[in-house]
Amino acid sequence: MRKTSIGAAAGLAVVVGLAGCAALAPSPDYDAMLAEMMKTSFRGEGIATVDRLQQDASNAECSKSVGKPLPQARAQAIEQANLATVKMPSDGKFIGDWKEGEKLAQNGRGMTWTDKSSATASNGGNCYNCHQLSKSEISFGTIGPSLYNYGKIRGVADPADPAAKPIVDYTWSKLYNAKAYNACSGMPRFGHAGMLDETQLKHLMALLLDPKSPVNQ
Amino acid sequence: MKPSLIACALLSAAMAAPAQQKSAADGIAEYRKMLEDGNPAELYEAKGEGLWKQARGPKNASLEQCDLGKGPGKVKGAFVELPRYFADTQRVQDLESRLLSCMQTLQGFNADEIAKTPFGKGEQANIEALVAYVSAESRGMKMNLPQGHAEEKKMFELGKRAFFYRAGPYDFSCASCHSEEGKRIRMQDLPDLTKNPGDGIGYAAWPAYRVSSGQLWGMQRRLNDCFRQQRFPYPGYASDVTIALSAYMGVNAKGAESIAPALKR
Amino acid sequence: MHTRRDMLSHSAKVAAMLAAMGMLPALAQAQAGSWNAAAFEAKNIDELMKALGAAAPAQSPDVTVTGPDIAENGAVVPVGASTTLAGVKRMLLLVEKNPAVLSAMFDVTDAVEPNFSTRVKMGQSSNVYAVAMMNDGKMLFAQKEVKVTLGGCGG
Amino acid sequence: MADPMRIRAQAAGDKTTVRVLMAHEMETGQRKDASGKPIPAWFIQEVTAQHNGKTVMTAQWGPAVAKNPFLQFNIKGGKAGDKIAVSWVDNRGEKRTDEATVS
Repeated sequence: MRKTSIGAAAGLAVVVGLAGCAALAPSPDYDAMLAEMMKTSFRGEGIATVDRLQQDASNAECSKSVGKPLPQARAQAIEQANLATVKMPSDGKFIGDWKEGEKLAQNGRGMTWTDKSSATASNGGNCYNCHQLSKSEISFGTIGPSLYNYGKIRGVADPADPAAKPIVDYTWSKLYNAKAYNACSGMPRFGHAGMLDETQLKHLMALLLDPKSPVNQ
Repeated sequence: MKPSLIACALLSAAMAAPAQQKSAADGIAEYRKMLEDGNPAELYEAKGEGLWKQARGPKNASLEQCDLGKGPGKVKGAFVELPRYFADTQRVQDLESRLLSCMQTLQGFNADEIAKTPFGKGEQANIEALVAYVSAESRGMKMNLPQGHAEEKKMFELGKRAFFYRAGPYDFSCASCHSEEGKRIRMQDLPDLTKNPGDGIGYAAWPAYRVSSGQLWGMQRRLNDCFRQQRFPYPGYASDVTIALSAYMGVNAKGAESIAPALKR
Repeated sequence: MHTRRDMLSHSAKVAAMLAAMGMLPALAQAQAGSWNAAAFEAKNIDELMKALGAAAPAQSPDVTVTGPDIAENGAVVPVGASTTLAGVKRMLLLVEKNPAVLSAMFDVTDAVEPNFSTRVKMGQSSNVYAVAMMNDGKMLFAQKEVKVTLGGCGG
Repeated sequence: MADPMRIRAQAAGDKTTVRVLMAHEMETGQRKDASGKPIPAWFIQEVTAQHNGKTVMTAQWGPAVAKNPFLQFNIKGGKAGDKIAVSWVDNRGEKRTDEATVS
């Protein structure tokens, strides 16, 4: 989706351009100026290459709304497109090791121009930057909701129980591609963007859903 | 037997436990208060004032004739009106890009070379001191960026769009962290930069001495590290996107009292 | 129990010996005349007391250590050592879990109060001690725990 | 040549509070640079304070004192106009002395 969506973004720009024509006084074409400014202002450094500035359709549309909510129909279309990218685990197993998940949640590294490698093994989950998880970690962010007791609140006593299946599927999809449920979510699309691999996602699943995980204590 | 220090330590640690009920936020606030008195930024202010008045560069001239927007040599109050449009360069400039212009025209330095120099090295280290000095000369004054010139309005509009520009492997924009009140990353409070976040908060608190790196950071370096954490490519020093963002944040902060150079974690 | 202490004592002696011969790298660098290299290389409080030729310290309500409960950044932690007692020779600031336990040592004269504040680096959460070295050789201390939190973004 | 210190000395009641900021890296010797080479230790080892020319305090510091060090202490007595001088020597033998007037 990331690669094919550039055309979609261009299509969107055309629509916006036409809407602009309806206005009485022609306002400056800020979008074109912005594109030029972004191009001339940045350069590649290490693994952070300039192609990172390219937006897919979701990012382009959420950027252009400059903080205002999207019309419901547009939001739903973006969510559907993102949901379609979600790949469930190849072996059908969702739950890894919560201890590894906790390490990933603590780790905020990866993908900056000072990081050496963009391999998934070099990346953390960044979870505590934005979310509360286990009670013992007092240094947590609040950009996202608290995930303390995530599985417990949702009544997950055994993630393998078929009754837990909807929550398990939802949680996996949310981690894989957060825009599947909230078009302009601030959360990275860890699976879709290739930031975390299947095994790492399973560890985060365990942190959230394993009844033994400190998140559910 | 001599009394064991370790045993005493354990005992008193156990006795001290209830004190830890105090919230983490209270603890951090207490820590910041303790650091208020004696901000190492003062060291940079003093150095910067010396550099401003010292004849330097190929032309062996001082910066005392530099026009920061309020006329040649007028430093007081200049900082809280930047970025602004400058007729001589036909560009909207922030403090750092304006200093580059003055260093080139008055002192004969090569501005492009300085822009390419890594932060904290060579003339970049001198610019850190200069921004500490110039911003300190507006301490206590209110942010009041001009928006009368068409180019100033344009930079605000472009800055706004750049602020909300999501991209990169994490889909982050400036707005991901800085468009809502009362949020934080880990323990760090995040100012809402889409409006005036209050006196001495956000745009009105930079340049600042960064405790974590032990360095004085101007807005250029602040933005550079934001883009790094945003997982973006590298923004050029004094590039248009950095100036546009400053224009956007600075206009939004209108009326906020500047405490720069401040002290940051 | 004693083995570890003896070993430490032994290594302190070795360090002192090397120091005397000018063979420790940090010592070779020591430029200031009376800088006590052995004290600043002590890994723990036992080693430090030996390097200072002092007895083991005892906790005292008359000594105060100041510092935050939580430090937002371990690179700069404001700490202070003071005492209400008269007859103080030196005030020391110690961070138990730092690679070297001694941070700073202040010689007290009749012209200053035994009350000093500075800022130290802390690699991790640790107990911080203020120690008063009295003219009669007694060592009195106060201690408090300072938690060091992680910075934002982790990068 | 090291950058100047900032010294503030204020007399109040029966004492003078002295606050000093020093410009110094205070490198621990335990860090490595980008290429993995250890950065050599470089830190202030001795600090001396004088009140009207008379030494009132000496201190020994290790590398654990934070970068751009801060120091606060109280001199007994003292009045506006008195001179406070602070000196430091680091492990490379570099020195710096600055003076301030009590306010």
